Amino acid sequence: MADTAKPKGGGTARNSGGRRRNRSGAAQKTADEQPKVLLDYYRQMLLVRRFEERTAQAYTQARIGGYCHLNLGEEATVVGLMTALKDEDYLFTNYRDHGYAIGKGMSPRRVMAELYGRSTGVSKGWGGSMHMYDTEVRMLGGYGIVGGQLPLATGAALAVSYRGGDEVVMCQMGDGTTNIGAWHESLNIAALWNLPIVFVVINNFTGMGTTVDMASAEPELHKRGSAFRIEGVKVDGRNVLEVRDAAADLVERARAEQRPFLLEATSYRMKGHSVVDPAKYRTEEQWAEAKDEENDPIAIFAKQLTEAGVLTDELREEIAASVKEEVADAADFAENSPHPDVSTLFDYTYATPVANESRRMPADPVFAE
Amino acid sequence: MADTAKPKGGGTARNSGGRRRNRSGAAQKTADEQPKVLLDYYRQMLLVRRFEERTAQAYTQARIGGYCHLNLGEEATVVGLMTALKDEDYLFTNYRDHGYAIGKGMSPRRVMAELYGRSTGVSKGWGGSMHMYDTEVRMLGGYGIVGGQLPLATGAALAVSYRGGDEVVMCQMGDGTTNIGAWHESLNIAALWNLPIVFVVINNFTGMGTTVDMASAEPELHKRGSAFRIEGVKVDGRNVLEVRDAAADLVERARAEQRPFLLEATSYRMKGHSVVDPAKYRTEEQWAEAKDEENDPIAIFAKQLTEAGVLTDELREEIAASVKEEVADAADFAENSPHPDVSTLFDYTYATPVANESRRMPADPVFAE
Amino acid sequence: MSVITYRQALRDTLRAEMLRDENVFVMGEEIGVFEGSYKITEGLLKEFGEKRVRDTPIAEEGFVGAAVGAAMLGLRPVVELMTINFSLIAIDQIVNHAAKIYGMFGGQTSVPMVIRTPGGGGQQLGATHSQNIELYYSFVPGLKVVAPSSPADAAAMFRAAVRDDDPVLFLENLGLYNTKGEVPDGDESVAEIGRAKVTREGTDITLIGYSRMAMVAGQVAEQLAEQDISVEVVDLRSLRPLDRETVVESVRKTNCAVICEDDWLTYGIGAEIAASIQEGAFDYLDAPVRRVAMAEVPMPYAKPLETAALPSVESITTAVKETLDAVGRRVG
Amino acid sequence: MSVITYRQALRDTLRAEMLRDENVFVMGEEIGVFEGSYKITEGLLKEFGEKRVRDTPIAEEGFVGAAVGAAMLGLRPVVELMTINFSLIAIDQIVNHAAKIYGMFGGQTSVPMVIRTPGGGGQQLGATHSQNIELYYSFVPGLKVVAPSSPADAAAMFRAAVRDDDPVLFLENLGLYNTKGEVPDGDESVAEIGRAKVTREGTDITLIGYSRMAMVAGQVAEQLAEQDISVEVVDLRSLRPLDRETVVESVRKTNCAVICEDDWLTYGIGAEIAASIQEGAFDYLDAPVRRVAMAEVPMPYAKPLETAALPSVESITTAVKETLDAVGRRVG
Ligand SMILES: Cc1ncc(C[n+]2csc(CCOP(=O)(O)OP(=O)(O)O)c2C)c(N)n1
Ligand SMILES: Cc1ncc(C[n+]2csc(CCOP(=O)(O)OP(=O)(O)O)c2C)c(N)n1
Ligand SMILES: [Mg+2]
Ligand SMILES: [Mg+2]
Repeated sequence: MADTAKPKGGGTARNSGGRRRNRSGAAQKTADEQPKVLLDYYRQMLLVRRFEERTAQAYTQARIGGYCHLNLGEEATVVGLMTALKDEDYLFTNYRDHGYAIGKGMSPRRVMAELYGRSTGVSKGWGGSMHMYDTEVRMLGGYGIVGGQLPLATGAALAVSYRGGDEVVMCQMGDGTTNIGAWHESLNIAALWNLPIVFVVINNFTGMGTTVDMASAEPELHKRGSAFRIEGVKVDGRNVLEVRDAAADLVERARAEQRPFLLEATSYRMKGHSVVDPAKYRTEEQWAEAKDEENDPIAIFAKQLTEAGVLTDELREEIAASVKEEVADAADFAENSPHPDVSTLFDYTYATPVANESRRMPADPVFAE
Repeated sequence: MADTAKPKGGGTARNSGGRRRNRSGAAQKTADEQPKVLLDYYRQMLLVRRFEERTAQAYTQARIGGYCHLNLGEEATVVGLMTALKDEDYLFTNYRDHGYAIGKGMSPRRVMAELYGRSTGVSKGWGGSMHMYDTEVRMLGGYGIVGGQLPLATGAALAVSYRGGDEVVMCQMGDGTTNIGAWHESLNIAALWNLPIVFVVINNFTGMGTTVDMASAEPELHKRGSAFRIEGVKVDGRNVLEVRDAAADLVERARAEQRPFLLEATSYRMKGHSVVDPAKYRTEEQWAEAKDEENDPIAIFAKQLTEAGVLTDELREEIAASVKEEVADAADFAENSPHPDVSTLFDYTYATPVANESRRMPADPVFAE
Repeated sequence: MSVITYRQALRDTLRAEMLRDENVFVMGEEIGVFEGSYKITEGLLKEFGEKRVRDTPIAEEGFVGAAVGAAMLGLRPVVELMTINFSLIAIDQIVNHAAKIYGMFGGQTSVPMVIRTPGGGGQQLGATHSQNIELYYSFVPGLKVVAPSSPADAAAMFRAAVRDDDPVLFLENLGLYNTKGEVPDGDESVAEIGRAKVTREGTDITLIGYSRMAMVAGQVAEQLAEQDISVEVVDLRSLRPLDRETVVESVRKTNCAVICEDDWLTYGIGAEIAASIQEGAFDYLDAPVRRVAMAEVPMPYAKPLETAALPSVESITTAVKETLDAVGRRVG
Repeated sequence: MSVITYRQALRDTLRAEMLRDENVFVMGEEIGVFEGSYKITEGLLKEFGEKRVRDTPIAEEGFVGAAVGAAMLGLRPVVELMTINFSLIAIDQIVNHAAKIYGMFGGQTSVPMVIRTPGGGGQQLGATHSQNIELYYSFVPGLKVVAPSSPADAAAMFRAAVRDDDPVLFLENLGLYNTKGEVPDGDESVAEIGRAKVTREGTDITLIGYSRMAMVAGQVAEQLAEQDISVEVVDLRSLRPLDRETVVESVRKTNCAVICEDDWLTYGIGAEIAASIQEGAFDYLDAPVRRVAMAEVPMPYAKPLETAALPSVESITTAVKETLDAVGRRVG
């Protein structure tokens, strides 16, 4: 999947659907792209949507524990960003990471298994929802400490630069994260040391319940790069192609120019902060916005594709069915996977074994006989 | 001393000295001020200079211990800033704080006694060089952790605002401090909550040996307020009147408009980072700059005042003698003050006594008989 | 007497303190509009307004430090840190500033503030969100650390914390919020910080805990009573200052002790308790003091692993019985 | 054999490791142009250039975290934190990230990095700059913490730390940098992390220390030898993992022990040592394990107060003699 999704070269539109009314230029743009690519984006977005819906359901059924934050409403952003990266590029995200994990190339099965805490999960069941990680696809982790991933991603970019490598690091975060010290220190270091990294702020207008206006003295978040002479770009996160183009542009510039960039993508969080949050604090207006079809990236893209003649009813059903099956398969896989064995409890404390490591269970005395 | 130093109203120049060649307009400006005020600034600057020289000497004689950072070269900045504050305004600084302590109104005697670690010191000998503090004059501390004073000062401004008070908080720091997370979090909070605070960056072009260019991706430090929509102003820290005017303007705007401002004052650190640092890392050019008479705020001001006819040779000697005496008196006072008694060791751990506080000396058993 | 939850006791007391003293205000992430991650501040924004219920940006160092600064000018901020794990972002302001300002400046300015924050594992929150690091604060002279285990104590100790002129870390626990207990109606009592409490008398063995583990210790004692084992339970309540006397007095009576804690064993809170007992009750001890604590791993997410890593009624019971065996006093 | 300073041993070994492996590089504040606050990195910028000797902004969280990220990609950063006090700014990256990444992601990526940092009081640096908070790191599974007390150990343990695939906090001490000791010429030995060492054999009492206090313990033993008191000195060397066996074995022989440490007593490193001894050598102990540690105050600046607050040869000697008295084995 990951491969066709990469934005390698444009390709000409092969669809014969006539060009319709085109408010934003989106349909025009759509018409210029390869239907195969477009449909793949659509499918990926739908996959994230259905995957997250299934996740919410599994959470309610207590198959999933802990905190659980969904990408519902952010599908265009997720897919747009992920398609802008090459396979060899690295990704760090926050805890709202399921979609990114899949988008970067992890199998939905193993992502769901991680959510279920099974040993077949991408992090062997040690990480859970907030901590998807897979060296293979170079997603170097979802992180639960707000801002924690920023210094790490900066350091990964330092390693790339140290070695003279050609990779770019993408570091995703939320709007609320631009207010924490790690933001400042990381962007400053990245700029000083000319590191190939793109910081991406998903602006869903809110931390948990705290709005951007309440939290950021400069609410135009892409402008905050000014304190480091980092160029910032803002993009409409509801539109997958716009996100992809803006991200690809910055990723390639980071690669070519060896310096950091900042991308802000606005999105609507469709649900509460996490699965358990009813978001009672949302005003009616905010709810209306979040639920508005006009803000639903999948509805938007489906409309574009339909108008461009790329997406037919038939295709839509076909894709829906295949996505449904893939998600069901992932859930089955997770459900039928083994729990990690308690005997593995001490397997991952250290990579290099040393003398006198503690392997004591709670009831054990300190000195075993 | 503190009172006449306050920039309350302009007053007309009473000196009859003719207006001379005037490259920068400084002489003109000087001529418009009250000689008494100007001479007081001059005296204060000289006091800081001689005080710090005495401090260095006492350190070499092992009368002073720990780390010891001097204001040599920054006298115009120190005095300019302090004269911009009202008595009721609050001050927080970093560890390079002796001059500020005196400028805000502490007696040089008690500042020197603090350096000597005597119980007559402003912090009773508990703080030392980096930790001058005096509730009376509302200097709420020099702080040794880089950036540590920023959240505190922000909180003090919050308290002022909470109570609807009329005070302003000034928060001094060095250029290197603009790269730490606390900077970002504090300025953001101050701007969000409309707090009456002026953040002042003393840009002496270097942290310890690390230059501004090596440390700050936006080396024009006053521009870094942009990430918080905080207005920033840059001023030549060699010129006491310019510093005073710029600072007074921002302090009064912070008071009137109830919002934060940022002031950058460039200065030359005449010596190493601390008394023990020979600053071998400085290039010849950097040394030349730091030692250049043209960058020496006292030489500059003396020249201005002389040209304006305010400072005569006679006055100069008179002031020099009186400053010399004041510094000698401070050192005598310190030298003859008692060391804190060991019986006071447990007096300042807690303000509210509670049960089971530890008062154990190192050799004591945990359970006293 | 009313039976209310720990959460309710906290919320009611916080509200009452805000009504009592207008210098008391609350700040933290998501405490206003969101009404608190764990709903301790529910309804307070509506009642007291934005001035006194202040939503902060995600900037723990900044807003904790701002609270310290505000306290220096005489306000009495109550800061909520969403969980103790996030306190690591703010720890410099707590340890190097809040705890130091009174002493470092020769006693000129006190820092009357409270930092409320829950610890607790067992919620499948993973390695970074399941830590019990109260040790970091309990270690520091200049701070006070309290860790109530019951609704009544939560209320009385919260009052004490708010009215104290020093910075107090008030440790809560995710696993305690929904637990219930009796609180005397109209209670206005102010607990004495620095005092442990014997919450259950017994003669065979002393079982020591704090916060949630003090509650669990009570459950263990309850169960063992059915087997005719008489367990004395000591709830430390205050981690700094630490009330060694109460602990040692109990051990002098029972002659043996087990400590249960949900932080890691090595260097954990229990280490000090065990060290203190052997110093204070050396001649009375019939067996080594045992500790039951978390396995020394980054907490795994998967439920079976998490469960295995944490102390439980079962593992504590085992340690108690083995200790009684060791002293030859095993009943049944 | 050469006699060199602890500083020299560190610098030479660091340099040799950089020559050996080009993935090893150093970063930190003022380590390049300034050549290090305590000159451990003297000359390295000139020799290795900016790529491998990287001056950072004052941004401990940022650059420590960047080192973690670089280590995730296989580099082997050696980070200098100017003093351990400033590590509090970076502790979230150390405890919540460096220590967690290997376990939290199921063992996929190790974090091979070293954080070098000195502790130490007694330099009149005041409350915020005189702390010994190695406890904070020693408490955390996923980290390794070593604390050599001699030049030879500094070299051999530094080699071990750099070559280890886990994050290692390498504790130095301001009071050790100028101390001298023998280091075998051309020594390439790699110490085993997790092993304590009996640095002096004795029969009357076990005296335990680490870092600078292990050196001081040696001095105490030396002096007491003149009074015919035979002190066995155990240098812990590794605080995590902790080598309880070596400590306990010694106490089983001497039947009593004193711990000296320059952190605060309550919850300090010595608490775990005492707790472990009473568990592992219960039947061998003739007197309570005593601890000599810093008075529990924010460290005052004034010299007489600072001196009084810190453990010393005298106070340790007192505790040793009182313990020997208690077991009725006092000589002289
Ligand atoms: C350091 C830290 N502080 C607080 C939290 C609790 N927390 C988790 S998510 C969150 C809001 C983050 O908002 P944002 O960055 O906008 O991301 P979003 O959830 O909207 O995607 C908070 C406060 C945390 N995990 N880490
Ligand atoms: C958090 C922290 N990191 C490092 C240090 C060590 N340190 C003390 S002063 C200093 C340089 C500060 O430079 P700047 O802010 O420009 O102030 P200046 O000394 O030039 O006045 C450093 C790195 C510290 N005290 N605190
Ligand atoms: Mg958000
Ligand atoms: Mg500077």
